[in-house]
Amino acid sequence: MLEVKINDRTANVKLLKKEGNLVTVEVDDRVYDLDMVMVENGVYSVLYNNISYNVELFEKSDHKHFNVNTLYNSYDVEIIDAETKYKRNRNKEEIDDIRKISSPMPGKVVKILVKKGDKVKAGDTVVIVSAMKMESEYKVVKDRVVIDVLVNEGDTVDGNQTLVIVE
Amino acid sequence: MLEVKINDRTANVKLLKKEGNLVTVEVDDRVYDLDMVMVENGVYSVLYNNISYNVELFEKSDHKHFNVNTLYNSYDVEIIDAETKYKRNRNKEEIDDIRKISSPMPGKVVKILVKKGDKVKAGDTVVIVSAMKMESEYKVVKDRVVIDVLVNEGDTVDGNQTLVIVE
Amino acid sequence: MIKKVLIANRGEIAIRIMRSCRELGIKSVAVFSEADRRSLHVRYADEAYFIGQSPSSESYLNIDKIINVAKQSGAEAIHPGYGFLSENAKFAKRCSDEGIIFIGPSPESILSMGDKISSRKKMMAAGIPVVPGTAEPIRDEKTAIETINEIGLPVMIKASAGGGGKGMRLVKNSGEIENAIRAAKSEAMTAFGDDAVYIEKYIQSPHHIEFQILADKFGNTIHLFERECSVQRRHQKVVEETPSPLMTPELREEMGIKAVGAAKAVNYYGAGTVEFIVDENHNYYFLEMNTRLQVEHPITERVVGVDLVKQQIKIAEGERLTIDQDDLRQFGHAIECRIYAEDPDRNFMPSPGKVTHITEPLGLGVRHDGYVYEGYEIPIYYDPMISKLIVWGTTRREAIDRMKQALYAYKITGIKTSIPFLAKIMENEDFINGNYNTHFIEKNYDNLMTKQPCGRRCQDIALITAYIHYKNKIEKSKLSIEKNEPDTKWKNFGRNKSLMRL
Amino acid sequence: MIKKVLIANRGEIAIRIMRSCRELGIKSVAVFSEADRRSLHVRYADEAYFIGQSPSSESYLNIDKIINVAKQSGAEAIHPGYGFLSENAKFAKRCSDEGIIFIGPSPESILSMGDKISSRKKMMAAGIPVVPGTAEPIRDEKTAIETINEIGLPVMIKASAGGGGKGMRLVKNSGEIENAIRAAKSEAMTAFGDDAVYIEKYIQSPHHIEFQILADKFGNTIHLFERECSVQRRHQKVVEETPSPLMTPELREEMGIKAVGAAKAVNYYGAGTVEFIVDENHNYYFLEMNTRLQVEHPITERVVGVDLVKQQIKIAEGERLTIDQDDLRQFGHAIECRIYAEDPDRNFMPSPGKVTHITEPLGLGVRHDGYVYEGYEIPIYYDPMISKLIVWGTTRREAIDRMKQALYAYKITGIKTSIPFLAKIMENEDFINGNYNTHFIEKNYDNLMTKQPCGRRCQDIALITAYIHYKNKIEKSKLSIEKNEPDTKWKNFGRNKSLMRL
Repeated sequence: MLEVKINDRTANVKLLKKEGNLVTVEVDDRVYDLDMVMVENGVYSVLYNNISYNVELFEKSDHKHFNVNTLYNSYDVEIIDAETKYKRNRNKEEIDDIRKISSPMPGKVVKILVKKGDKVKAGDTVVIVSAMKMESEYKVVKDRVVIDVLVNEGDTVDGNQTLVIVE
Repeated sequence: MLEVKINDRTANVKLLKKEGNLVTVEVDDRVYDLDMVMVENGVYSVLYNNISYNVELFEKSDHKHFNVNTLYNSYDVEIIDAETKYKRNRNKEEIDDIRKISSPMPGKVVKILVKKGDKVKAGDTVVIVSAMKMESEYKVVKDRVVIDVLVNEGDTVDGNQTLVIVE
Repeated sequence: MIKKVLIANRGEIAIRIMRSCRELGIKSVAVFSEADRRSLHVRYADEAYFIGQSPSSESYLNIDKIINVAKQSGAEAIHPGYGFLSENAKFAKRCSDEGIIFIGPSPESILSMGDKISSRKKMMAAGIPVVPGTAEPIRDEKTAIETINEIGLPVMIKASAGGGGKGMRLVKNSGEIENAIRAAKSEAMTAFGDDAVYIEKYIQSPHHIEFQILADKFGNTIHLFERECSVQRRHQKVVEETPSPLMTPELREEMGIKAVGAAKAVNYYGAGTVEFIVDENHNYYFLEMNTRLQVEHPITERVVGVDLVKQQIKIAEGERLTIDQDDLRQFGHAIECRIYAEDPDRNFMPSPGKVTHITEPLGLGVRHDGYVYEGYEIPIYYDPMISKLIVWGTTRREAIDRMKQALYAYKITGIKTSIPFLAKIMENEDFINGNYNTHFIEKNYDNLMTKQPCGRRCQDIALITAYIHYKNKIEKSKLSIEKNEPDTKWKNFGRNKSLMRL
Repeated sequence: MIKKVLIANRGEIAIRIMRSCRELGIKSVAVFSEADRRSLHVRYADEAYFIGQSPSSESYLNIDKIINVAKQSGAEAIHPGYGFLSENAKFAKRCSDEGIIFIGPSPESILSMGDKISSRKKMMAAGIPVVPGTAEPIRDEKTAIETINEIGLPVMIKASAGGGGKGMRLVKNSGEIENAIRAAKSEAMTAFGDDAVYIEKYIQSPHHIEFQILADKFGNTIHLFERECSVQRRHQKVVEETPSPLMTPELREEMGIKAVGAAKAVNYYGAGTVEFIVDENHNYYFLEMNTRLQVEHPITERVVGVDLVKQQIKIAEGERLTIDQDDLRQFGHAIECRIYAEDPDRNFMPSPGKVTHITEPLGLGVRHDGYVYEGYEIPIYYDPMISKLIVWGTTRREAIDRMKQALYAYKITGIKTSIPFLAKIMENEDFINGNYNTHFIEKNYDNLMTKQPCGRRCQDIALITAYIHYKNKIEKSKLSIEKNEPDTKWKNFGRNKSLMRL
């Protein structure tokens, strides 16, 4: 059995049976018989009670975080395995109080408004990132101290890359 | 330097320079400066003297045989490395006289007209394979003896799978 | 009102039907065989039911299973597509017996048109021209001569027991008649032990031209003009176009009236196609009627602007046609190319297999009806047609140019397709001039099989690409061995796991 | 005759132009920046030249480099597409100086229409209605009142130094006039240190409607009817359709004549678009003229049946228009949806990245103009529009149903797109009823952002899929470790190599 987190809900999931693409899975108190085939890389065709679902998975690099799209909805799903639990405990002890500021989209760092050691106030803009002709400002939500600035103006950054660390 | 066979021609090929996607390659007596990028799995965009070519590779399972498609033509290309040369010499000694009968297309074995030990005459049909509502007959080109029949009627076979061995 | 339709088919036509259902707000139910679990029609449908093993006889042709799924899913109607059960009168009857709407004509219409001799008689009675010839075998030489004089030269004499061209004689001049009859009879006797012959008008430079029909259950019948289908290989249509380059407005009107008459003669309702053979002098003869949707229906849809599947569904629901014959006109020109998984370089041998990569043609005036996708393995059990490319242009010339462009842009790797062969047709002078009949491919075979010459440079670029690909792969593989990759993460994870004593 | 065209653009429009070139037998030359080596326009072109670093200012906007490539490649003409250099009079002039044909209007026409004040004056002189208002700032209260009475209510008072809504007052009733002027002036003074104001007619329920123009170099000018572009988000068009639900035949004819007049007033040639603002009472006012191809040109192409890029090329070659105004009519209904790489759930933040998988919508009445493909990484440097979906139907209702179906069939993973948001627009009651203006998205925002509810079952299926995927991966990884895979072949090959002492 594994815990799987979908948006804010955490469910207990258990594989009861698997024969080829026919699987029986228990999710909390419910049991599902499914015909589930990966038809393309990351795209599943799922039949449940003869209803046809197309489910697309976008797998993050750690193989445990997914963005899952069904026809109308998009979910964030996380597989909580032993490693994740272990890390979570460690995180709590060690780095609970460090905040990373990052941009969810890839882009170019247009402006950095702080330097190491600066004290910033709630609502202050720390960094501006531009992508596809649109600029986004990233702010701190509470009064903070800048621990480190990891990028330079003009740098190209990936989505979710840490740009600035505050405390 | 490697030998590369394209259809019936064997060429000597040598990589002179490589910087990212810019390569300089010598083919027999000619030198080519190319900008060559794999844009999709097995699909290359090639720029040569600013002319844009799209080249598709279909790689066989041994990674050394390719079917290569340019806009109007389709080529069989083989990389002749040391292993290939070694095997070729061995083949000559050991199995030069064994003929394998196979179907270039995958399909279903509809009829086998011979059994082990049969003597067949030039032009005799040995096996019939059907795919997509079309039947193809496979014949021997010379008088032969059937050494082995490797499939049964009704079997589904892959393309180029050996069906019958004659001598 | 129909709320749910079972589509008793697969491939592109199943998807094409589901699209119209979706636009009408109708749920679609797919059925699939063992080989088709990954097929796109299963993924595109609202519901999907497994109906048996891969050979069609055990799945797509199994009437009981399909009827069962219709009942289980609550589908009020079944669309048969083309092929499979689409012209099976027994199936149409069974649907009606079970209270399921068959989206197609009545079983009686299917039967009437299904039999060559009965349909020929019905058409003659209705005043539709058929190919002149004898209905009964002739044994007597004198009767044969009389018949030939009646029909008029040229004629074809055929052994009535015949086949394979034996006992066949083409007679063009009156001086040849007697010798030809004797030769045909003697050859027929030797080959089949029976010297009876049929005599039939020989159609020179034959065109295969068909008319699209729509008829409702109240007897309102219209035609949606013609399709020219003379580009055929082994009696299989390869390219279709509308309007036909052979057609004149007068001939179109006359043949249209006859086509409507043919449908009315069998109390036809639904969508259907009346096929004619037409010679260069614009003589036309009824060939047969296809009592279903045709593969090439999209060119009519494009030029006339009518969704034929939606019309089929509305007719099946018992609605009256809302289109008048006088409302219809042909706007521009459309061409369809059928893309087959086959290898033109190996005598058009089928080429099933895995599609490793696909780039579909897009843009102005291009319609593409297909069902394969990257990673899909085309099964060996069914028809090799994988898609249809339909283009439209304001003129025939523009449509041809657009088709060339679309074929250029259409890339499939992993399997061989007829795309290069179709591109050669679009470049052929006879085709470009609209100067062709059913002998087109035969006549132009050498031209169509000639490859665009590609010199040494072209060859060198091909071999360099394979060489660099191979080199890069070795390079990557070496790096991967050194770095102890891939799967490092998983191995580390394994270690973590054991560390944590799970 | 032009034999080779350089396309000074990228993305879908570069490919769309190349398609028409290919149909005309014209070679196409692509230019590309650092970020675009893998872009489809490079692969689709006959020739491709590198022109600089990724930011547009160093590549697609660099006039010298583009002119150099034109000369080097021997291209006789340059098509600028839209955006980038398409409305740059300096570039058009430079082309002409260098003896290269600029596929677009003259530099003079671009300049005339490029300046708001000068174009407004030219239009007034030509009898084209413009939004009534003052051309000069007003400081005096009395003059302000007189002007308002002249224009008629409602009016908008705007600080002439203004911006950000400060110093703006809407006046609907005559009793409010004096107070509003005072308030606006005082607010303007506080905010900008200047109390001068402009007064302009306030357009209630404004529609953005534009007319497509074609004009040759001999003064022949026609219009290809209107496009309704009122579905906008932050002044960016999102959905366009033709015909406009607001239009009447009389208004269409009248506005068409004015649009042609607007083009003639600046001696326009080529393809261009005259934009109007129209209120619910069918009062219309000239807004501006776009002196280039529009993003939304395909809906006109579909309904009128004219390839606008081919027309542009022919006009640039100096040919006369072969289409008469009276030949043209609108057939059916077309809608375009712009697909952006953006995340509607995160305030439409751009979403560049790698496209891991794509399924394009196909079939009857669907045109798709795009440029991304599986494995393509969308660069961060350029516009987030990745494709345009254009559908056609016999009626507006059919076109909407078809668009819904096409959006359903269109799947892209790896990046976020506006597809779900567009699907909600197609289901919106106001949109379906054709009852909308430029306030549409604002007015319907809550409705458009509401997700189709998906219960626990839907959630469970999503999480099970991720779970099974994860399980299968671990399973495979374990097997691979046990079997010492992958790369066994390569390792063995390594051994063989050393065995053979190479």
